[in-house]
Amino acid sequence: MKSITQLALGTAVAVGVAFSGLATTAAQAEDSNYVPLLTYRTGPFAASGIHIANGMHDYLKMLNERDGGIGGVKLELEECETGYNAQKGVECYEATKGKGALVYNPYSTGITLQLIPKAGVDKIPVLSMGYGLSAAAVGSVFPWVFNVPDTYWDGASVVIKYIGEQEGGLDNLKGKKIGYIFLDAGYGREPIPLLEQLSEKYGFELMQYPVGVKEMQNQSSQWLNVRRDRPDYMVMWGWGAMNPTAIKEAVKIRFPMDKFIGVWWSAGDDDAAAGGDGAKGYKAMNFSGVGSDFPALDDIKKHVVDAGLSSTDAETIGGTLYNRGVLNSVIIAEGIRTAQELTGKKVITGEDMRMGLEALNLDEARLKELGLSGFAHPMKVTCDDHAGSHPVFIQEWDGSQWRQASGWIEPMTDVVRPLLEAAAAEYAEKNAPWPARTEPCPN
Amino acid sequence: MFYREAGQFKTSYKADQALMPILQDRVGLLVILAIAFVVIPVFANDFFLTSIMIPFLVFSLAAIGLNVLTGFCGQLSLGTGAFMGVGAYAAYKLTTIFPDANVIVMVLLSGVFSAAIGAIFGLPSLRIKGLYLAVTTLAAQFFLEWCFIRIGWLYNYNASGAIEIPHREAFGLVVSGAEATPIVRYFIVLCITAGIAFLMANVLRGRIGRSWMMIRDMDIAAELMGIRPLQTKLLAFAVSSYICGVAGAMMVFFWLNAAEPSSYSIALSFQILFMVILGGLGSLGGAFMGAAFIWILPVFLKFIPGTIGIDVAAETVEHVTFMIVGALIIFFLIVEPHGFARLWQIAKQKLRVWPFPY
Amino acid sequence: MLYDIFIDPFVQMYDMPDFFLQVLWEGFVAGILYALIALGFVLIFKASGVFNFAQGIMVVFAGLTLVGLNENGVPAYLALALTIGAMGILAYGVERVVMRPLVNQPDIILLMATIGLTYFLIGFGEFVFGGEPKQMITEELGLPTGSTAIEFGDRGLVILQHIDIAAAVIAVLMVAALGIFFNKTRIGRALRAVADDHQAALSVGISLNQIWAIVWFAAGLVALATGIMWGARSDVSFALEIVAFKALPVLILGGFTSIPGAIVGGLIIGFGEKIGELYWGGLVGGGIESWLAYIIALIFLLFRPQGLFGERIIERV
Amino acid sequence: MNAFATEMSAEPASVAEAVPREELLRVDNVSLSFGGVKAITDISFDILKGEIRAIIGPNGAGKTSMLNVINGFYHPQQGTITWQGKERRKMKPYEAASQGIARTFQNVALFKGMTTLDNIMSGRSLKMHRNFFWQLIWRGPAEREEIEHRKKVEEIIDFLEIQAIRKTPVGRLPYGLQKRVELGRALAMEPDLLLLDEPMAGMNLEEKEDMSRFIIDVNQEFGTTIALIEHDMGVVMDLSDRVVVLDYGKKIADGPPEDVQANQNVIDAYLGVSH
Repeated sequence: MKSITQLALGTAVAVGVAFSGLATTAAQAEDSNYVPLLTYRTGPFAASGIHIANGMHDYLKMLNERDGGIGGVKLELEECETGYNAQKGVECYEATKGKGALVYNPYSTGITLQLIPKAGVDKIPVLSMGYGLSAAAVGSVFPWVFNVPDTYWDGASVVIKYIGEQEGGLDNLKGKKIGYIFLDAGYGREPIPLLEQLSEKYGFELMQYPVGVKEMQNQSSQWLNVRRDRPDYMVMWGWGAMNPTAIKEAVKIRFPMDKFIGVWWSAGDDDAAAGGDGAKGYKAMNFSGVGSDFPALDDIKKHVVDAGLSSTDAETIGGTLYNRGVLNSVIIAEGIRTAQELTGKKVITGEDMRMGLEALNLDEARLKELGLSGFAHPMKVTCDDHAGSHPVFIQEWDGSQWRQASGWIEPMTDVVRPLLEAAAAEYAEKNAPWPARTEPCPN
Repeated sequence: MFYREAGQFKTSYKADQALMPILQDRVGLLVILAIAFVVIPVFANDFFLTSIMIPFLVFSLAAIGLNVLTGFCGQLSLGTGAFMGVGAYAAYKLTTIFPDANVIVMVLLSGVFSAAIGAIFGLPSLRIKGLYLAVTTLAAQFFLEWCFIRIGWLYNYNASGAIEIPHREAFGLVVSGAEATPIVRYFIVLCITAGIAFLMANVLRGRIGRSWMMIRDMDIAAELMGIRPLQTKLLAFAVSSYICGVAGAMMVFFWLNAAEPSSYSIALSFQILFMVILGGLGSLGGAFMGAAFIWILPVFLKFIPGTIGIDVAAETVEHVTFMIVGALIIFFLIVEPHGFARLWQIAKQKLRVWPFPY
Repeated sequence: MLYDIFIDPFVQMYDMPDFFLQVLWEGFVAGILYALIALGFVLIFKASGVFNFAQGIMVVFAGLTLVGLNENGVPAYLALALTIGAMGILAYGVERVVMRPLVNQPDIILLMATIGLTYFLIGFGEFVFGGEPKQMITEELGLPTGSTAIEFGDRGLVILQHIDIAAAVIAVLMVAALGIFFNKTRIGRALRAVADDHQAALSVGISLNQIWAIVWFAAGLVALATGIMWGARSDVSFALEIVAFKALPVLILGGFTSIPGAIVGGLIIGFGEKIGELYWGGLVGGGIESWLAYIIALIFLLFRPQGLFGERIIERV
Repeated sequence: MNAFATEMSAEPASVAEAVPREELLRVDNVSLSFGGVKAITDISFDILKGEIRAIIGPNGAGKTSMLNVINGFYHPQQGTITWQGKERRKMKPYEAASQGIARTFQNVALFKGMTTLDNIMSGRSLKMHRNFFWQLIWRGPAEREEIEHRKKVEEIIDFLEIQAIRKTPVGRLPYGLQKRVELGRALAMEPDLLLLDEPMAGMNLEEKEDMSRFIIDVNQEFGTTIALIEHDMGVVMDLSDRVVVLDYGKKIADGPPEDVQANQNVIDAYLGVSH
């Protein structure tokens, strides 16, 4: 039995190769703040991921170029490609956490879920801006996770509120049919509990149309079902290649586009453009600025893109998802700045960063200072509320670009908050013994 | 010169049938075990343990599992990922139903469920062979993946749809959940993998291993020699799925900490299949070599440019990794279709006659 | 429960005939596209006995090349010509680098090699054209984009996308062209000779290498057509690759070497999937499309292990 | 053990005549067809305990199909098979094996990925009983069983004089040796009836002589009944006690070699006289 004798030396080869992997851990730079960016520019979600990655990278890079970093300390940026794959995401996390990472932005609800339990142990906060686990908004249970400015549950409540407005009041929702088409993964399933709750409360019928990751580009069955069921409104929680396909299919079955509303992640310019003329009237939520008419974006163009320091195509600056990425980096940068102020240190740690994020207060004045007046609703994080349930607005596709179509709409905090707390308690119970919060509140 | 069995006489069949009849191999194994159990734990950092050693061992075990089925019994399977998933979900359910039971026992027990599922999907193998059988296993892959998504009970109706591994203690140590240290996880994974590899080495050299290889090499002749094809194939499916199931459970319990259905997708099936083919079909040692190659090479490629100071965009590295892995697979298939295991044999042969060419 | 399974779906079909027709049409179009992918497999399998796993990625690769060239300012038709050229180079390269050195290896090794090729092409395609999905240049290629609604008075309407009609027409033309190519040309005859018996073909002076390069090129052209059609329905992106798996059950039904089989198999899977999903899928939460095709093929296999058009296999010792 | 290999042989035919023998297997009116093509039509014959029975006939006469029917690989549409006094119609190949029917194949059907030793050990499969869990542990019962059977296998290896290739994968052996290993594998089953399908096809004279010697030894020393298909008439006439001749799936002659040789039908069949 030759094969068995190989077992020994086979393993030797393996271990030998493996050992050389030890060399891959690099030392941490002394005088910079290290921010790893988990991004994805490949795979089925790249269409959305690329713009986010560009926005995140460019803003922080711009701070380096224009201001020499934050508080006089440069930012060390490193992108790690996750491909929206949880396994690769964890690998990126493990590879970078030892270098003094300040914060992680997984950009995938799946990866976020995996990092949540690790955050408290490794003392590195997770910033899942407008995605991830909704319950993480409860700061007393999840001190290390931040989902400012809104949770998915906030978003779902805004959509229902908006639909109610269109129908002349939430009471008129009774007997209506609202279809919910979503990516059948952690991401798309996250808002369902809230939608079900609201459906019960307002008497509308919720119809679910899951789209598997594998079927993202082949949604004809889902949309045939939509055609049969004839819902009054469609709500979408899509990402990556799912968005343009869904919009195309909706056009195909002649669904009235003004009654089709996407989450803020289904708000990409390419997504809507895929539908051609037929996509006119498609709506999506948003909480980051529309267009490129902001001084900070001009600075990015000047210092980074035109200087050839980025792979960004200048035309995409100002796109919804690009701006979303910028907003994400604004929060990171402000978190670092706040942490520096709180601790008096220039080079900070993950624990400092956590405090910085928890004390984040991005008010109108500060936004103006940053050259981003009107780019986002002023936002504030408290120890108790890591999301803040900030207002969002609805934008509409006019066939060539997005236009703001509503004012700022407040989420239904009264419905959402108790659910969040219940969900957080349930999470802690399921994951018992979940550590009780010991981190002091900086506010 | 140094690798030579001359002078080592076997005076009993027992000695001749030992796992490693040649002294140098036995010494080699001891050295490896010493490295695995002593040197690595002492010197390795967390990254090395968590991102290289633990996945490597998990994948090695999965590759052994697939090798039993494909390499030893000759039944091509593209459903490895799903069978690993069955193990993971079963272990998760077990540990949430019996929170006080030893989680390591639960992980080992979870394989029983995947073995049962594997045997069910192995049933058509009596009538279907080769590529046709691949369709059966693809059906298993996609059907089970669908179950992981649609059957809420499997993931305790978590809103996220993912299984999140709870904190568990055993032998006074935290063994799963975020607080479990890499070293503890490493030891558990190492012991389970080494243990199962050893037990499989036993099975494969005996009657049952032979009956699998008989089916693989010539199923008709095997049947005419008294091998019951269905029982034998089903046993291979069950054993293979058991091992894959345990590997899948270890993957989520001791490595990833949480898993979505997409963690056990067809991509994983292919990854394991690559390991088996490149390592060498029908070779236990090959499973380890294949796993090392397929897992560690991309990790390497990913972090090397940064380490040596070349600034390459993350996605470019990813693309190039795909190209290199793809090209290397073709390259190795051309150079040695029987995998690293055969290359290793050839090297040993050369070593044996060294310094002479023949 | 029994009512939901055995009666209700048929009542629905009767109640909403327009919807049922729409479902059939969608199934038909999906079936055509599956058949096109399967066709690529059949061509290569016939000539070389290789199950070309890379057919799926070739579809993506062809589509990407076309769109990528156009994005970089190449006019659509020139881009199409260049893409055809690229598929030719790919075919030659595959024959030269992969097929020739691996001749006479067991099936599983060849299968693995094409999986390796898949990985390589994914990396290469993303490296050159980027990883994000792209819009198919439907209009630039002169393909129709609109839709026609056929109304049945008050009983509703069926919407036909022009691109889907075009896909059906192109598929028919493609099969016809391949049929003529196989039956009427010298190369086609040589190809059939190779399919029957490699050794015998060699002995009458047919160059295997040349034939293989030609079939890979033909498969590349089929991939291009598939890529354009599928890309026009959704996007050109690497997620399309998953569709290639569907070719396997199609081939099981139709047989690995039969071109008509690929078409019939594709249509069975296309219809079966859509009807199953829309009328029975809801009973178990939907999404059964992802595995229904395999289960159909599996059930089929249990009763007819040789496929729809295959001959009964007699085992010999 | 080597004792019986050294001691070689008188005329086998004389042994056959010496003792009246009981019937081991009888085939009655067996017909087999594949989708309309008749492979075997209404054939009956018997095999007596301890004899060497030859089945001959031109190519395509249905000889191999006949063996396949006997060991359960094909199921005849008509007719019965009586094995050790028990009548049967349908039987799975592994059941035939467990009842003591072993065989070799026209085109060597060894397990190519395994060594000579393992190939012959595979013949012991039916006689080994330690279950999966004992196998996992190996130490103790499983190992003892393995060693016990290894001894038997080593005896066969000695008998067939293939000690030197014990650990060689059979795929690398020359054809003649492969045939010998295949015989060894069948012998390891300690069968009551050994079916040999062209044991000497493609061999040179020397190899044929060796093989003939082994066949006779097996028959005489182990008392194994043998049914063989062979094209070499010389070999058939020398070895066999009785011969059955098939042509186009029908039996055309049956009897001692000398009678068959003189039979006009047989001569016609071999010369290809049209029907």
